[in-house]
Formats: sequence, C-alpha cells, structure tokens
Amino acid sequence: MSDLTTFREDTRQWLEEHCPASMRTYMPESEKCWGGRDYKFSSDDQKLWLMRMADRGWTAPTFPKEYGGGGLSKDEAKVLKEELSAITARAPLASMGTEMIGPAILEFGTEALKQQHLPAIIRGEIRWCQGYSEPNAGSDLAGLQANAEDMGDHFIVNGQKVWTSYADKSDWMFCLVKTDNSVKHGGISLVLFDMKSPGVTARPIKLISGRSPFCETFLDNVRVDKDQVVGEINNGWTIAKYLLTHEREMLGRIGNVPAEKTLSERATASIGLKDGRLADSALRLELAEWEIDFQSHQLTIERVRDETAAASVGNSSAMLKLYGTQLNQRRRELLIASEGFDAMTWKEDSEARLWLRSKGNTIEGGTSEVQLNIISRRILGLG
Amino acid sequence: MSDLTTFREDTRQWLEEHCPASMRTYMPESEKCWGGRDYKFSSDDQKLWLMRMADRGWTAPTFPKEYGGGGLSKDEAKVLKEELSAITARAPLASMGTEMIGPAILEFGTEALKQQHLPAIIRGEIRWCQGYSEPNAGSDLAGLQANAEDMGDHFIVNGQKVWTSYADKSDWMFCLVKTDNSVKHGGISLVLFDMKSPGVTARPIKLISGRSPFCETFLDNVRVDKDQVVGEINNGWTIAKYLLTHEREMLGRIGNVPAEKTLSERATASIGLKDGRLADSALRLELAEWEIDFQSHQLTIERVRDETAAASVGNSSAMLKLYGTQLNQRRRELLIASEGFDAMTWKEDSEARLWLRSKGNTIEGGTSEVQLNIISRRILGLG
Amino acid sequence: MQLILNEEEQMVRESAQSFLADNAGPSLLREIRDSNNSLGYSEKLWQQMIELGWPSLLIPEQFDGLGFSHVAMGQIMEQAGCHLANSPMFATAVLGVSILSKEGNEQQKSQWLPKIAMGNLTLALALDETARPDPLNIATSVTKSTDGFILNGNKSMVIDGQIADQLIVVARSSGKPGDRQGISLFVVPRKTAGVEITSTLIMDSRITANISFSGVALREDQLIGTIDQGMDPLTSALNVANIHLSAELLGIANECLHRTVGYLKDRKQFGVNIGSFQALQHRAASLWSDIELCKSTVMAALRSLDESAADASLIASIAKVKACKVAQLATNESIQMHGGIGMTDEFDIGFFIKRARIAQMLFGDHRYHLNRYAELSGY
Amino acid sequence: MQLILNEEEQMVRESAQSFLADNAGPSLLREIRDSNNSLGYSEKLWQQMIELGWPSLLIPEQFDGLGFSHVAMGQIMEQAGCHLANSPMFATAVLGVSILSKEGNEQQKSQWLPKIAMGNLTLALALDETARPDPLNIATSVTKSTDGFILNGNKSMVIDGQIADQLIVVARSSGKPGDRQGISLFVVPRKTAGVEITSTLIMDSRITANISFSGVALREDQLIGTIDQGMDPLTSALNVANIHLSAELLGIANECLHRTVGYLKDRKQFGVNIGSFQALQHRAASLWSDIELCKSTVMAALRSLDESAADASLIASIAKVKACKVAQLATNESIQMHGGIGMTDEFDIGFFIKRARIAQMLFGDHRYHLNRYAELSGY
Repeated sequence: MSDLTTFREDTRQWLEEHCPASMRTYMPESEKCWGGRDYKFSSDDQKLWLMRMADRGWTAPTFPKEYGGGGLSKDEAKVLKEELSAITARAPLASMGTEMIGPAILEFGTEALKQQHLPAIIRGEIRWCQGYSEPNAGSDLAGLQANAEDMGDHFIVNGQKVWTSYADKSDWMFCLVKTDNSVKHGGISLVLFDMKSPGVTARPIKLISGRSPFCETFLDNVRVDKDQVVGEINNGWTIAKYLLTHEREMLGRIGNVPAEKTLSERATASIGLKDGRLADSALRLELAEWEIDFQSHQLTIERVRDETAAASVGNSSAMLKLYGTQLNQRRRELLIASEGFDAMTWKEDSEARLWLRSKGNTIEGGTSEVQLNIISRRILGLG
Repeated sequence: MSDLTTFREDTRQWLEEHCPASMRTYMPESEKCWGGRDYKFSSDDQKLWLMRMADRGWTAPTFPKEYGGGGLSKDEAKVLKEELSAITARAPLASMGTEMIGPAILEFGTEALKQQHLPAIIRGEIRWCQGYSEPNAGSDLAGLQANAEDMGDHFIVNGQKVWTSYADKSDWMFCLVKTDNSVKHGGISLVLFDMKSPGVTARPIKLISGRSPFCETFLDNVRVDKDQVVGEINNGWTIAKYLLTHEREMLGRIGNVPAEKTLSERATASIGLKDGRLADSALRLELAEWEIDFQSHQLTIERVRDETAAASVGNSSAMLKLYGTQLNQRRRELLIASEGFDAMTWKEDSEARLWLRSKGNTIEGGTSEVQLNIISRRILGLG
Repeated sequence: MQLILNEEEQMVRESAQSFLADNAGPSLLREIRDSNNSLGYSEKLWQQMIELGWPSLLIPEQFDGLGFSHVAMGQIMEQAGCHLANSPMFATAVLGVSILSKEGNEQQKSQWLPKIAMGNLTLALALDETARPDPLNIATSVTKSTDGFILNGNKSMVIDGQIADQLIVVARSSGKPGDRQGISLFVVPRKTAGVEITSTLIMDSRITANISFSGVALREDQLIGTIDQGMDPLTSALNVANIHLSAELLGIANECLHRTVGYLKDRKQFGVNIGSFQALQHRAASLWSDIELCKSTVMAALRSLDESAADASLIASIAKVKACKVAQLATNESIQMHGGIGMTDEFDIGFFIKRARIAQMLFGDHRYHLNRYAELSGY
Repeated sequence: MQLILNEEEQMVRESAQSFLADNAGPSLLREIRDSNNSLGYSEKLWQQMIELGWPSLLIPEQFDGLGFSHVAMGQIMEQAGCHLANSPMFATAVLGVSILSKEGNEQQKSQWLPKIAMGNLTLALALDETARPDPLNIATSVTKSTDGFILNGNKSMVIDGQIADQLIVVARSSGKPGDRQGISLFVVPRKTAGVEITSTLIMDSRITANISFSGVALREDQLIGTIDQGMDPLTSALNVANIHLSAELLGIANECLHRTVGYLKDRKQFGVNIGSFQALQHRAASLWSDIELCKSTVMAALRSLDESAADASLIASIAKVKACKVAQLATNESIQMHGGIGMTDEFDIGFFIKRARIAQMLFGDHRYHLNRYAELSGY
C-alpha cells in the first residue's frame, strides 16, 4: 500500500508539472488525438501532451517498458487513471493500437512483431484500423470470405471488408482473412499490412448521421508478408475472439468521456425547474433512472476489473458492451428530448447527428443480440 | 339502422323493467354467477336475473333461438352489450359453456349434441370445465397423452389433466384425448363427459395466492360414449384450435369488468394529490400510461370485432390475449403499489392475492411466448 | 362508434396508398434533399395532390370543399407517413383549415377556404417560441392601435412558414406567458411590412421557418375568433393536429415493421434467414401487436373528431402518446434488426426514424401528452 | 474503492452460504408458515445465528462485538435473501445496532450493545404510520412531562415489533407531520404500561406489529440523541437499512435466476429443453446482466457505509432503485419461465416473489427512491 501511495504522490506531482492547462479541459470529439503518419495536431499542447505521456509509456501504461510501455502494475495503472481523471486530463491518445492490436501482438505476436509495431503504437506514430466484418459476415463473423492465397513467403489477399473505422485515415490494418477454404468456419488468420500497400482502397460509408466514420475497404491482390501474421496461420479465430473481447470492453465505455456538463445539468438548463423539480416530470424520472444505471455500469466496469486478474475481462465484456451501448443510446435520447427542436436542426454540430450515430452502438462490435447469445451460451450454459 | 334503434329502445325498456336493482351494482368476484347443478345462488335477485335473461336467451345472445339462444345479430348483440353496460348490469352468467364449448358444439357438433347440451348451457344448468393441459403438455399442448381406447361404441379414457379451472365444481368436462397413438402430433379427439362418471377425480391445486381455481383431474378408465365426440374422431385438433382462439379472446378481456372505482380513483384515494397531481410522481405516469394502454386495448377489441365478419377474431386473438393479460398484471402491480402495506397483509380479501393470481394470466390459456410464436408465424410469416 | 372505414374512407385510403406508392417514397425525399430543394417538398407532388382534391378534403361543401371526414383525411396522413410524402397538406389542409372553418367568420371562410380547396393558398401556424412545445408559453404580443393592432415577437419551427401565403399567428393580447387567458389568433400575409422569415433545414430534410414580427400593423378583420379567447380554438386545432400526426406516425411505424419483416425473411446469417431466430420473431410480433393497438386509437381519435366528441383533448393525448411510443419502438427496432446496413445513408430506413422523431416532437412528445393526460384526468 | 471482498468478508460470505443452504431455505419457511408459528421465524435458526456471532457483526469490539464491515454483514443479508432466512437479524443487528451505535450515548451503548451481541436482546424500529412509507409523515407525539415525556400514537408494519424486547420509536416532539425538524427517537421496552402490540401476518409469511402508545411515560434517558434532531440519524439508519435490503433483494434475484436457468435446462417441451429457445435465452441473459449491475451497486453501497461516505443518501437510493427493479424483473421472469408450475404453492418460487415484494416496499420502493435520487441531485 505504501508503494502505491508513493506512486500516487509522484504521479500527481508529475501530472501537475507536465499536463498543459489546455489539456485539462473538456475534450470535444473533434479534438481527440488519433496520432498516425498524417495526423495534424489541433494544438501545440495536444502534441506536447502526447509526447510527454508517450515518453513515460503512459499512453500504454501496462505495456512492458522494453517496448516503450509504462510497465505499470494493474493497481498502479488504476491509480494513474484516477489521478488523470482527478485533474480532468484529456486522454493523450485515442488508439486502436494501444486498445486492440497492441495487446494482441503482446499476447500472441513474435518478438519481431513486438519490436516492429509496439513502440510506434505507444508513441502514436502509426494509426491502426480493423478489418473484420464483410458484407455477408456481420453477426456471423466467422463466415468471412476474404481470401489469402499462400504464395510461399507471402499471401495475396483478395476480398472486401466493411465497417472499417477510419480506414481512410489509418496507416496499417489488422485484418482477418481466410487462409484455408476447405473448412466452413475456421482456417482464419490475423494479418497486418500497410494501408499504402498496392491494391488497398478505402471508401468512406456515409451514415444516417451524415458522417462517415466507417469505410468499405477493398483488397485487390494485396501482398502480405508471412512474418506479418499474428499467432499461427489458420489459428486466427482465437486471436479474433480475444480482440473481440477487447473491443466489447472498449465499446462498453462508449460515450463515457468527461463532458462539459452532466446530463441533468444540460436538461435543467434547457427545461428549467418548477418547484425545485425538472419541469418535465416524465423526463425527470427517466433522467434519474439513466444516472442510476450509468453509475451502476461504471461501478460494474470497476468491479469486473477488480475481480479479474487477467488483462481482459473475459465473457463479462459482453454484458459491459450490451449495457454500455444501450446507456449511450439512452443518453442521446434524453439529450434530444431535453433540447427539443434545438437538437433537430440539421447543423454540423447538431445533437441530432450524435443521436442518429448512437443507433449504431448496439450494432457495431457485435450486435446486442450477439452479446446476449454469448452470455446465454458461455455464461449461463443455455442453448 | 332504424331496426337497431327500435331494438335498442325495446332492450333498454326491458332491462329497465327486469334487471333487479341489486344486479346493477359493482359485482365482487365472489358474487359471480357460475350456475350448474349444485350452484348456490348468493341472492334471490341473482337467481331471478339469470332466469329472466336465460328465458330470453340473452345469456347467449347470438345463439340460435331453437336451442334457447337469443338469436340476435352481431349488431344487435353489440347494442345489448352497450345497454347492459349503460346500467352497469352484472353479467347474469359466467360460463365456459356459453363462451367455449357452446360455440364449438354449434359449429362442429351433431344435431343431437346441440339439443342435448345447448339449452342447459344457456340456462346455466350445467357448468363446464376444460380438460386440455397435461403435466407434460403445456405450451406443447399437441403433445398430450391422455389415452382413449376404442371399445366399439365407447372409449375408455385414461390420463391426467392439469390446470382444469374449477373441475371440482363443474358438471361436465370437454376434454382433449388421444384416439390414435400412431402419430406424434394428431390423432386427437374432443370428447364430452359427465364429471360424475366413475373414474373421474378432481384435486384442487393450491396457487401462490392461496386459492385453488384450478385442479388436477385424474381420468381412470372413464367411459365416454362415442356420440359425445365433438366433430370427427381424430380430428379434434381443429376444434381445439378453434376453442383456443375463443379462450384467448376471453382471456384478452381478463380483469376488464366493471369496478367500483377506477384505478386512478383508487390511487388518488390512497396516495393523495399534491398541487393537483398524484403525490407519487412515478406512479402517476405509470398510471396514465396504463389507462392509455387499457383504452387502446379496449378499442382494439372493438375494432377487431368490427373488422371481423365471423364470430371469432382469428389470429388477432393472440395479440388481444397477449396484451390483455399484461394489462391485468400491470393493473395489479399499480394497485399494490398504490395501497402499499395495506395490500400486503395476508387477509382473505387482500389485494396481494389478486396480484399473485395475476402472475398466471400470461401463462394460462397459452403463455405469452406461445402467443408471440403464433403472431410471428401465422401473421408475420416468420420462422 | 364504428372503428372501421366506410366506403368513402376506404376509397380515399386506397387511392392515397396507390398514388403515393407510385409518386412519393424515400427516393423522392432523397432527391429533394440532395438537390437542396428550398421548399423541402416536391412542387410536382403537391400539384398532383391538389389535382386529387386532397387540400379540399376537410373543407365544407359550401366552400367548394369535399366535406369528407377526418377519418378520410387520416388515411392520407397515414399513407403520407408510409411514403414519407412531404407537402403543405398538413399545415394548410389539416391544421389551417381546422382553425379557419371552426373559428373564422363567414367572411373569412369565404375568402380563404375556396382558395385552399383550389390549391391556390397555403397556410402555416406560427405558434412555438421555445425549443420545447408549450402553447401557453406565448410572449409574442399584439397591442391595440388606432385602427387595429400592432404585432411584435418571434416564432420558431413554423412548419411550412417558409412558403405559406398566410400565417396564422398566435399572439398574446393580454396577460403574461403561461396564462390561458389573453391569447388571440390573427391571419397575417407573409408579405407584410415588418415580417421577416428565415428558413431552417431540419433533420428530416423538411424546411421550417423562424419568423420575426416587428411592429406589424394588423387590421381588425385579421383577427380570427374573439380577442383574448384564442386558447380554446387553438387547443381544438392542436388536438386535430396531434391526431393527424398520430396517423402519420402510425403509417411510419407500420412501414418500418413491414420493411423489417421483409428484411428478416431475406437476410441470411449463419446459413439461415435471420427471421428464423426466435428472439427477433418475438420482438417483431410484439411490435406488430403494439401497432395494432395504435391503429385502434388513431381510428377512434379520428372518428371522435368527426363526431365532435367532448373529450377531444383526452383522446388526442391518448393517440399521440401511443403513436409516439410505437413509432419510436418501430424505428429503433427497424434499425437494430437491419443491422449495419440500416445505419447507412444509402439505405432508406434512416429517413423514417428522422421523420418520425420530428412528428413525435411536433406539438408535444409522448412525455408531454402523458402528463397532459394525467392532468386532464384530474390526477 | 475496492469492489471485491477482502478475506474476512469472503469468509463471512462462504460461511453464511453454506450454513443457510443447510439450515434455511424455502422448505423451512413453508414449515414456519404451515405451522402457524407466531414468531414468523424459526427460533432454532435464530439461536444458531447467535452462535455464529451474526448479531454481533456490526457491533464495535469495545461493546463485545466483532466490529466487522457492512460489506461483511451485507454478505449475510444477501445469503438470507437467497435462502429466505427470516430472523430478527435485520431489525436488531442491522437497523437497531446502526441507530444505537451511532446515536446512543456511552451509557446506552454499554447497556444495550453487549446484550445484542450475546443474542439476549432484540430491537424493532417503530416508524411507519401510513401504508406507504414516508419518514417525514410522523404524527406520533411526545410531550414534555415533569420527569420526562409522554408518548401517544400508532405505528404499523413494525418489523419484528411482535417479538422485540425494546422498541425504537420515532416520534414528533415538535412541529407537524411533514416537517424535518422536531423528530425524536426513544427506546421503549415492549413491556411498558400503555404499549399495546398486535400482530399482522403479511404476504411473505412474516409477522409484523401494529403498536399503539397511549400516554406512555418515558424517562429522559430513553431519548436517543438530541431532542428534535432525530431526522438526520433516522435518515442514516434508513440508508443503512435500504442498502442491506438491497443486498437481500440481490440475493433473491440471483437465486431466482439460478433456479430459472436450471429449469430451462431441465424442462422439455416440443421435444427439446426450453432453454434452447432463443427468446428465453435472451431474456435470461438480459436478466443476468441486470443482476451483474445490481451486484456492483450493492457492493459499492455497502463499502460506502464502511467508508462513511458523505453521499450515503444518494448511494442508498441508487442501490435500492436498482435492487428493487432487478428483483421485480427476476421474480416475474422466474414465474413466467417456470410456467404453470411456478404458480403453484407446492413449488418454491412463489416464496421468492412474496419476500421480494415486501423487501421492495420496506422503507420506500423504487419509485420512492427514484424521486428521492432526483430530489437529492437538485432536479
């Protein structure tokens, strides 16, 4: 305990000295730091904050020091998180690298892959995207068809991926491909390739919100060296499931970012109080119910982490994803109900767009129905 | 229209003259008139009211006059119903005969069966019960096993029925039995027999409410004459489905009886108003939602009847049953929430008992899950 | 009360169904949106509606209308929901006509109604001043002048305000915001000195107006009904509006169910139609049941308008609560069951959730009407 | 905040689990009910609990208690929910001890706490006067007398009031019903002149008391805490009570899920286990998820009691809302998924829905606490 206390004090002091004032404010979506080759920092402070945190490896606190990570224990990482949130520090890096493929490379990758990819991930130099879903492989992800033909020292990949988040802005892709067509489900490998490779085309998909966070990605005779396979060839489904667990856990925290005002503050500002109560009595109770559920969910994320020795939260991630995404949808419902027609004008920063976008939360990363299947089969043993 | 107007005026006048004053009051469950051989009328007026209505055939308004029915058209029956409810007249007879087996005999029975059974049903002289479910045939009703062995001019029935409403108080049973064991589903017949027949034993089942509206019925070498088969032998499943539709329609109206006070009146009396609003703001909104849904459901019963030329409402009955039983459960939930601990004491007339009893509404007569299956298959064509 | 359509109403329904199936739909709406059409609707479609006599449906025969029932008009509104048919119909021929034919004096009726019936006049109700509807919250003021009134104030979210020839303006002639008393209604031509109209594109690709009135001079004969007594006729008009919006929402919900069930039968995952999964079946069945209930309330509510039922406010709130909730469920479920493709702009289902939400909010969402229902019921 | 059990707490949980599995459960409750036991619990079970030291768990060591955490006691409450173990534990060792050890003076503590720890004294809180809980609605009055106070009034639904040796009575020493100010707490022995106690059997087969106080003379030293200032300590005690009731409700919900999942794997219809139907799978999975959330709030709420968190009222309302709603869903779903058999008295599941509903209502149901949460949050 004493060690942790010391660590907390040191951390607090370091943050006090090194976190720029402008990085201790509410972060609008547009100022998220994604990193990558072509990334334009929105301010010098944003860049400085990333560099300082990356230097300590605190963009990936629990990654080993030898690859540039923070080398922190789980308890230390929790303390760091608490101290960051105590000063409402912005996340220095939003990254599919540190959240998704990094942990997978650490767990399943060769030493060479670790040395090649992890430092760049931790420093935010390479931005990653995920090539999973295909037009005919959504909920039935294992039914994917992107084909990798074995050419000896490399594969030639052909196929189409869909719902690739920010493929058009990413540097590398981790991608599920079929390396053995003789089996219906299985024969899948996880491969890494540069998005600049010949034959890779990313086409943004316009959503009902009018924005395009996802792409269709066409893979046309893309060459992938065999040393860029994570884990064993044909055994990628194991790693895919591991990554899906990570993704669920990440999506379980969707919308859970420091905000300028709480939901009830925003509702109160829009609607006003009457006799000390929010003037819309139905919305008032829905709001209270949301806040209670939100806190319950937050506590559950914490409890599951406390209970789990391993880095991953396992099957509980299905529940966290299921509930977290519903909560974000409910948040967006409550916000547009609070703001009424102000939220309905079709401006660039309209709440309507965020509300529409949130409808996808319970679809992406495995639909709610898939999460319920996972829970009923793997946890309850039904089916 | 002019005929209907005349009919309405005549009906109103007749009711005015013949409906005893004590029969124009709220009817507690305990004063429902079930009829039957051993029925003890709770008052002379109750008996008089039944007799007067039965004499006109208005205990079964649309049944043909030749069997003692009212011979009314659908529109006339609607008028009668409106006029009865205008003076809050009690139902003269609560009967599985007029509601269930009577219509089935009319539709599928021989002339002899009609003459034998219908007049006694209409006059409330014979009380009927329904032998459908078995311990291993609940939702999978067609998987029933009660066996009827063919003995030439009669069957010998062996088996066990369960959830037989008031079997211990009934005079006759209509019962589904297996007359052909060579097929898994099918080979089913609908037979009628006197509950006094040797080998029939009814044992009340105590429910969580502490009451016993249902029985287990044991059939031990029960003789059933072949002239007591409704419709064709082995073709009883068709009639069973017809009867299930009737049952669903009936259950769709559960709890929908004239009451002393409306739900919101009772809630207001228990909880009180504050600034003109029910003091429990959450319950207030649930109450409003219930009242809106209840009225929507009432209107739907009406609309479906208006739309349907036939006597039965067909597949829509699944929706009416699904929703009506949920509404009754919600009503009971709101009542105990309104009355608080007053409803929790374990007295004979406690609201707690009605609340507990209502939990069965979404199970009996085909579970809500079965209703959803029916709707998705037969109406939406899914599956 | 008959809860089925009579022959005339059935005919209107069928004609609306086939006409809009052929001439409207999401593809037309997409075209309007993508061409930055400044009306927010297709002028051609509107002209066709006029030819079909739709604007004249609710207008009494003596003013050159068809004198049809609200039930009949409700069938058109429902089909407009199914087929996302934007047009000035609602603001002019439902809301505007209801106010004029009920509250207008003979002179006003003969001046305006025949023109509307001919398709030569459009109206808009300038009511809301805040982002959340509340008809009592009126600050726009009229004050007496020597030969009439002076109007000052700001209105927002005026449906069809950007194109209407005449505005029906809800203003306060006495009292303060929140008072029932002191509301008055005026007809104001869009082209009046001091009236300024700006357009706002809203989520469902319609266009609404913000309107400011600065010292607008009004004559006595521009007053509709009695001075200070406008709240009751306004309430009646909003009941009519909410019931017809409920019909539109019913149409949207039904169309969403229909499209979703079609997709469930079509889309294959795990080697089978996703419609074979019982969890989805039950949700679709439950949605269908909710829509059935909604159908009945909408039908009864429309019929009660025709029968001038005394409890129109209660009935309107019942219909709106039910329709809002059912439409919300239907649109959400339809996106969820379509999965990713339902989230794309290329696919049509998104247009329905957008339109539904606007119709839900207009003149009070389900929360507003749930509270109103309880209030009207005395608890 | 650590949301996992420490070793001591884990030990308490496991011991409670195995002891109650062996010695309590629905069959014991059925036996108590069917034998018309006038206590409403098994004296033998209670004596065993005393031997295990459970009543002393929350009592500080200097008063001969174990000084364990609320988290530890919460494990017992949760297991009591799983195994439907009626006993004087809650009223005496949770609610009573909380009031005495926080508000009692040294003399009162040394007089009562060691006796409770030994199992020689039971307590009951005489609070509610109306059918719907509202701690501000106190009409029972105390007035100053020459050498103390005179108590008059009526209490209902007093848990364990029929057996408690000492009653903690909430009375009004000044002000009027509804006021926060003017509430005082007194310890009153059951055998006091003017105290009349009648028993009422309630739905979950427990027995509660209605108590009337007619001119009951109280000494100064029977006052707990400060005169007129009883509302804050009462609020604290009710927070403790609601959090422990939430633990009990969690236990009930979890046991219902467990039994239901077992039944789904067992019961065959249409030739397959009904657990193979996806619609039921999804509902069971959704219930499991809700229970997981409830677990976290209960754990955090118990921990916050141990850490004397400043916002205990908020946390208590969060826990109670969540636990009430989850228990309601779990009990309803378990009856529905069991089908007909779940409705029979012979089967055990009915005992859970009955107990759950009483625990939900005690000291405010989810509606009460939802409103309280919003109020405390300033909206």
